[in-house]
Amino acid sequence: MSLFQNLPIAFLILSFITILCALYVVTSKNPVHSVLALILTFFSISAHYVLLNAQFLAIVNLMVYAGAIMVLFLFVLMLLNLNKESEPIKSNLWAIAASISAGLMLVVITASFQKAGIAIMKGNTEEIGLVKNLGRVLMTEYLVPFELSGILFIAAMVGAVLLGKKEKNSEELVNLNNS
Amino acid sequence: MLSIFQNLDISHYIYLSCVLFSIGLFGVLFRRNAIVLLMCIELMLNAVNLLLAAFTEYMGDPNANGQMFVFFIMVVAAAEAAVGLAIIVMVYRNTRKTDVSFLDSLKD
Amino acid sequence: MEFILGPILAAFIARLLGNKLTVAVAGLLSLTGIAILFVNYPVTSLINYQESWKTIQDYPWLDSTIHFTFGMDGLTWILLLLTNGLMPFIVLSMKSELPNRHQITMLALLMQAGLNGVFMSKDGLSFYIFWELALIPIYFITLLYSESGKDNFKHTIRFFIYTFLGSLGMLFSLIYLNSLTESGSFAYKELLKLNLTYQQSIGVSIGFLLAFAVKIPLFPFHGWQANTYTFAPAAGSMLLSGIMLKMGLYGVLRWFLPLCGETLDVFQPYLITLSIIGIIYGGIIAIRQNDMKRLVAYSSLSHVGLIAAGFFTLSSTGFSGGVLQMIVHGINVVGLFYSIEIIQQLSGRNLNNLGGLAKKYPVFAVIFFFFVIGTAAAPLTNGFPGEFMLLKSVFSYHSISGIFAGLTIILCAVYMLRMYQFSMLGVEKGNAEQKIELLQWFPLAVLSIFVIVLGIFPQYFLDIVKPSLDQIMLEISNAKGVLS
Amino acid sequence: MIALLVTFLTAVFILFAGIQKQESQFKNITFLLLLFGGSLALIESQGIINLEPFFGKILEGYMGKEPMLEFGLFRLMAVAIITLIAAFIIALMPATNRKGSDILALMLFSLCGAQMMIGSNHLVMLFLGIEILSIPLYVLSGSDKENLFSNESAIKYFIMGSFSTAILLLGSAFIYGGTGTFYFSDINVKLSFAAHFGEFPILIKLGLVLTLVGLLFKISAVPFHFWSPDVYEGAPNRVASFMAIIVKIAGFIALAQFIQNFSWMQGWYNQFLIPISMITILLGNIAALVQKTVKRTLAYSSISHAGYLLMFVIAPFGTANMWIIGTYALAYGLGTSLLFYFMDKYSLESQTSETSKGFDIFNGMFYKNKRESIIFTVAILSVAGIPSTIGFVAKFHLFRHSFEGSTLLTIVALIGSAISIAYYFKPFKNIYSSEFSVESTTSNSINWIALFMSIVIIALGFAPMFLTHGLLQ
Amino acid sequence: MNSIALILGLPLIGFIINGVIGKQLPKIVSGLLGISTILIAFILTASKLSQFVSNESFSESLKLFTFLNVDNLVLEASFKFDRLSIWMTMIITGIGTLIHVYSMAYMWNDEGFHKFFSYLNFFVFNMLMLVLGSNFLMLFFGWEGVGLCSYLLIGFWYSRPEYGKAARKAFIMNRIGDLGLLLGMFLLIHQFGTLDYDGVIEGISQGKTSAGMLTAISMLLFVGAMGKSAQIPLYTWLPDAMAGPTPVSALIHAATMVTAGIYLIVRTQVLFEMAPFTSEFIFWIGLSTSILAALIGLKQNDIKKVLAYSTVSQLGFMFVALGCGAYTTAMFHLTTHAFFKALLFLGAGSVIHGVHHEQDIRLMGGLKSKMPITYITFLIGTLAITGFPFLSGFFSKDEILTHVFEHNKIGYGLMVFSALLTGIYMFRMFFVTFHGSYRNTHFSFDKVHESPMGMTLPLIVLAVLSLIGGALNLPEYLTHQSGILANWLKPILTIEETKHAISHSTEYILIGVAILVFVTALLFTRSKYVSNHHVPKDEESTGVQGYMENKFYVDELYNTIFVKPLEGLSDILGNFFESKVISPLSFGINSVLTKVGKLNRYIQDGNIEKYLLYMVIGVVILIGINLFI
Repeated sequence: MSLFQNLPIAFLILSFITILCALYVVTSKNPVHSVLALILTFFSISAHYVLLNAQFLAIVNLMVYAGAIMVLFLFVLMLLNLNKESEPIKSNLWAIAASISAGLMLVVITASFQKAGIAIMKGNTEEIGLVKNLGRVLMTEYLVPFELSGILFIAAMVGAVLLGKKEKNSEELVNLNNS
Repeated sequence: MLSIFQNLDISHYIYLSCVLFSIGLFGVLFRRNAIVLLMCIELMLNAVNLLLAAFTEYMGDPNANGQMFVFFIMVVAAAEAAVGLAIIVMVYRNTRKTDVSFLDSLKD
Repeated sequence: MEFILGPILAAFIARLLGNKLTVAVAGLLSLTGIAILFVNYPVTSLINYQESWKTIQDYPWLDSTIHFTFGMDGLTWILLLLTNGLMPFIVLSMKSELPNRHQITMLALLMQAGLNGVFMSKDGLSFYIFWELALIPIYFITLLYSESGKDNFKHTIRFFIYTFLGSLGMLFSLIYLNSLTESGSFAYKELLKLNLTYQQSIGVSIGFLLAFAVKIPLFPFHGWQANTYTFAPAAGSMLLSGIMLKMGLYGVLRWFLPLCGETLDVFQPYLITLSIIGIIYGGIIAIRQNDMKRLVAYSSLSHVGLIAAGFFTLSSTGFSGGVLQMIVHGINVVGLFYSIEIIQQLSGRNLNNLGGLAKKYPVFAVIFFFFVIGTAAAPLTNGFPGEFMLLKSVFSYHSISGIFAGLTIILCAVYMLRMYQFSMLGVEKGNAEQKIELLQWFPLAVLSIFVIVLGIFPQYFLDIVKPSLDQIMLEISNAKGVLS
Repeated sequence: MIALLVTFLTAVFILFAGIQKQESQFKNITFLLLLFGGSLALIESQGIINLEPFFGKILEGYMGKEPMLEFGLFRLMAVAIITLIAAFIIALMPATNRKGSDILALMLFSLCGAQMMIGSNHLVMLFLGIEILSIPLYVLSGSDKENLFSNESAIKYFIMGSFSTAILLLGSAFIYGGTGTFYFSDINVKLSFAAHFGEFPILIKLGLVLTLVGLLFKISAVPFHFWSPDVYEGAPNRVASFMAIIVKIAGFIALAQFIQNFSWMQGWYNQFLIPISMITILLGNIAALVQKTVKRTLAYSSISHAGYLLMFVIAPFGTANMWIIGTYALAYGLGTSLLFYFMDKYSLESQTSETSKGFDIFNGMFYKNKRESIIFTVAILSVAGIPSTIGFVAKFHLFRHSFEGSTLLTIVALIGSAISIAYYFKPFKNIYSSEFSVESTTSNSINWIALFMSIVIIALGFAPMFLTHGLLQ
Repeated sequence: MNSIALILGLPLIGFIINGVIGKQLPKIVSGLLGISTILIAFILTASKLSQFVSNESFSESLKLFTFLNVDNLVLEASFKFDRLSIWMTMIITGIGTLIHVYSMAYMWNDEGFHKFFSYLNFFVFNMLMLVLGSNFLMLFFGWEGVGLCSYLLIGFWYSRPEYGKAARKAFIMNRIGDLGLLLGMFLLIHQFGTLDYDGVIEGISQGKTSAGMLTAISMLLFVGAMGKSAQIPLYTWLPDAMAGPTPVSALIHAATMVTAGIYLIVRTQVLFEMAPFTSEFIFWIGLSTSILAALIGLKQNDIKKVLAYSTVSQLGFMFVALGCGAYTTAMFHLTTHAFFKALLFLGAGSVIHGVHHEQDIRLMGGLKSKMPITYITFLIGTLAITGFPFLSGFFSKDEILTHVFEHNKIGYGLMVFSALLTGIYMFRMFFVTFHGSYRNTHFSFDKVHESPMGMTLPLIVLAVLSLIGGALNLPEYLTHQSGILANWLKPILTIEETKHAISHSTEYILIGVAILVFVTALLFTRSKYVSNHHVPKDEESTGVQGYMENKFYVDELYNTIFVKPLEGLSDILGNFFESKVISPLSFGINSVLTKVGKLNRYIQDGNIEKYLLYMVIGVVILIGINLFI
């Protein structure tokens, strides 16, 4: 068990949970279960962030992903009445094809790291993930993308409204839900 | 707090991220429900996020470029999720389905 | 530049003035063009030419190295004369009642601009551009006014793609040559200076040959020809066969042979073989055609094959004969198509339904006979001297080839006389009542005069082109010397 | 930057001003404002004026680094071209009585994204630009809400787009892992440093490949082209036009800017970019041959153009040759937007008949409206690359340029051009066929903007020295 | 003004005036114009004769302009009078004048009168160019030109399709020969760098070429002669050419044009002297042609066809003479043949005119009472051709036979046989036409009339010439010196005519044989056709005779082995090869591409999941390329 002696036990456990939950996300037939598993995955990833000295990121991840995005997903699922095992099972052929493709991707990518060399520039690793440092970088070096991401949000907002708003002659959303 | 990389190699995180990414990829290929597809894509994005955070920590990047990128990915993911869900809802309104495999009327 | 902008301007004027005056515009333009030719570039100066290909105009075009450069020498001069001289006749071939006459005229004039440019261009890229420019109007002429009804799009698009693909081969070669020059220029002189290696020369040759073989057309590349000629309106057929074919031959003479001289020895036997196959093939097929236009199309294939064969012998006899025959073929084939158009207006052009027209139209029959025997290369008509020189050059190159090429004089007599007999002689069929318009006589008369004049005094024309042909010979031998 | 600002402000202005007004009222204002922005960028790109100091505070780099968003002269020119073409696309859009100008605004937001992509020097900026470009387009392609085709195209575009984004991000992460930076130039420095010692970190290689995949998806190169025919077909016509032109040009210029830093690695990336380029040209052209609807034909034609565009980067090129890309972008933009315009116009006019999508929408166009048919013909000739149009100038540069990189690719591209004639000229059958001659309903109404564009096409084709000696140098 | 220019120019002027404004001119003016141009040319030529008589090496030349000047080859449009060409010119213009006069009467009622005269003038112009040209190119011009005129005149009555066909056949067969001549000219250029007769002769004398090359050149020139002079295998056009008006047959297809081949060989005799193989070849070709044509002539019933085959046969005689190297003799026979064959044709024309355009001799008979002048002149012609002693044909034919005897004994036997056949078919025709009883039921005998003065006058002149023509070259055994013609041609014949190696006694025996042959033929035919009143009938044709009557099926043979396959090939190429090979070769790529394009449907099938899968596979391949290659 020399492999595990070098690994922190926390990393092992978290990775295990992450992968397990992720697998459940893609295999669960009930979309709601998928969402819940995904939230769990996000939680475990947040834990990873903590391990990686990215404390602020861990919090934001929980707030944005687990808190906001996933709730949105859940809400839509409920809205559309998809909280049952509605999805027809794909043929085995698809499963095989998908596994092979994903597996190949995995193999090819991981295979390439046998000779990976990575640049290292040692800084003070303990403080980089703190909000103080991040805020400084965001407001100096990343100011332009930060401001321009405003365009993204306004565009996304307008877009969501455009798609979601009721046209005069369109069918009622409520009526659909009743069916 | 000490860096986790004192007794762990970066490649472990790379492998973990790649596995997560591939699981997401598998989900994208395997699932037919548009919402679940979207979730799988979110999973892929998160794998990337994890990788970026790990790289930042491993390299000790004082500007935390990787982590900054993660923020932007989150921003975009949120926007994407909003728009994507709006599209799915719209499609559901018209077809009462969220199953992408039925959407094949556009073809050669 | 006047030969480029003039026709373009005239095209728009013709379009504006409408149906009635369109002939006047074309005629005036041609007269102006010919006048400019004779005044600015007098024949005596061409005969005593010392310079290889004098630059007369030079305009920067794309960047500092790529120019629109125009040159003038005997060869260019005589082809410009042909182009500008034939144009009014082509326009006149359309009856005044034809509603679209001004449109066709406009396109024909635009094409004239392109053709003039092709013959004058001293820069590879402008040569290519004018080459294509000449193709566009003729495409629209054949598309808009063709007779094949539903299939016309199919025929014309085939014609266009086929020739366009060939042209792209030329573009490839030009770019290839361009990439080898130090200055990145397309100028004729710069390209001539290049010393190609064997492989380079092969590549360049194939590109050029693709363009020229399709345009000429050489034997297996003639697929577009018959249908296009047959279904194009008369003006289109005349433009195609009278002038446009000459583009390919001119390209061979001016561009292909000097620029790819290094490997000519490799290609020469194959090219001559293909040309000769074309001569016999076209001749044999023409024997049994009943559509007069199709017959002339195949005869054109045969004749042009002979010209090409003469060029490929790389002898000055072949060059002189070929150039003379280019002019002569232009005159004869325009005359033939012109006559066929008149015959068609009288009573259709299917030989099975024709006959005895000579009885009602004796003068027309005589003039038509001029074109027939001119094409069949009877002595004292214009077809003879060129064909004599061409056959001689092929025979000197290889006697068996010469014998096969010589079969053309038999085959040509067979199908030309058959056409003449079935249409003009024999029992009167059909009841043509129409009169031939006064204006329609004019081209017939002028062209038939040239049938005789060129047949008796070919040397005066050869004197004009001799300096340029000698220069081309010199360049070829220079290029050949590189590898040996 | 000024163009970006103008575009954004215009978008916000019409978004709020147009809440209750009809869209058509804002079309001309938008057109003029974009024209203004584009012209400013154009003037700036000529070095006549320099507006950058006004934005210096925002754009300047941090701690001696180059700015993330930078508009050098070439990029300004590219921005100008893309803005002007967008202006023309918008001006050519049919006027609708739809209330609210949100679609127009979304287009402008998307244009902002395109401008950002062009100006980006940094992977975060590039990523953000791509997303700002894409997200409005996801919405726009579904903006015809009741139309199932439009819905389908939106969802297809969205899923595939986000999927490719994920791949691009993975690539970015790898690049970061290998070099510790997101700046294009820094990546290059690190890479050349590593290469100097004879190693080429596989991580970066992988990162570059995956990032390129993301960009290749945007310009719809094979095998990442699957979205474009379906999405173009399903999306409303004007959106399809916008996508086909703006996304492609922006995506390609971003790709070129990105890859330009690594031109010393050409031998490496050419080994997959050349085959991709060849396959894209061939597949695009061959598949376009058999399409029955005009829009799909145009979609495949735009795929083939992606292949042509890729030819620019396979040969060594520096900023000196960047203007060639500008020429091509201009030619492609002018020609294709006109094609889409006529497709849109005539499919609307013939909507009464059953088949309002096939080539028969153009039946008898020559006899209905002679002038328009001539403009259309000019546009077709330009896109097909026939001399005396700007399309030829662009293609000539392309062939000449790519010849230094790969002769085989040039030959394939030439063959592709020849094949493309077969479908570009297909409408001529309908336009000029005398079967459809109608004398009664002739009209000579003409869109002045289309006329202007066709004149530009011809003028620049005849006198390209105006481009080479003036605008683009 | 140079007399050559006048001699050449007058017919040309006549042609142009008659051709352009002939329709506006009265017929008499038009006809007289045609006659006078030739007549003046004749007189001019005759006046030149004296200079030749006084000066043995006299020659006169005319250089008009340079026709072509390429690659060190200078081809001048130049003409030359020498003893050979002036001899030919005399024949052409002399007989031409007579035939013009005859035509004026013969064609008076034809609507194409002026056209006919312009064609005739043009023919004379071309024929003069042929014989006067000082190089091969001018000869070729004339050569092709007379072919063209022949085409025009055979097809003169163009509304009859079969006439047009005959005209085309003549032109095309001539063209086949022309090709040979042309190729021979190319070889000459190749060998000697010139086409001038003088240059070529000089080149040969300098030994510029090999024997093999000389054989090749002479063979190719002979191919040209074969076509023009209707020798095997290119003789079939001449009988068909009788479709033209009869004066044309007399002028072109008997007296002048068809002898161009003999002229060519005599002109280039240096070449042929040096090529013994070709001479031998010519000998046998001439011999077999003479026999074959004579055999066919035996069974022909069309009066003009008989004469046509007779012409072919007589031309064969001339070639036999050429093959023996007896050039003077060939020229002699050419001359006498021109007299009596023109006479016979014109006589036949007169008969046809008299019996209202009936040409079948079976429908004639007993015409001697109605057409006395024609009868007598025709008799003279017949006697001349069959070799009645001391008429022109007797001397020339006898001379040929003597040369053949010397050359080849078997050949002599065959020639005698051929001469016998000549006698038989000529007398057969003569007796059936003029003796016996009139047999045509459609055209009453009363209406048969003698031809007008304009037609009979030339007949009489020619009859006189046929009678005394022999005096032009009386044999040595009679006068003990060489004949006029032999003396005349001596300066230009570079090689001495071989002296007769046979004794006078042998010659007398040969004359005896010739007379015997004549008498045999006369008696045989007289007994058959006059005494027994035999009339040839259709059903007689069985066995060999059937073959003879059907011309040995040569036309059919040519049709089967040349024409039909060519037409079939044309159909195959035009209908099958073009559409099944060339078209797919050129445009097949189109359908292939369309098929490939349709395959894309299986990929682009609208299913987004598949798209995603393909994309992933694409990514995997890209990374794979990257990693492993």
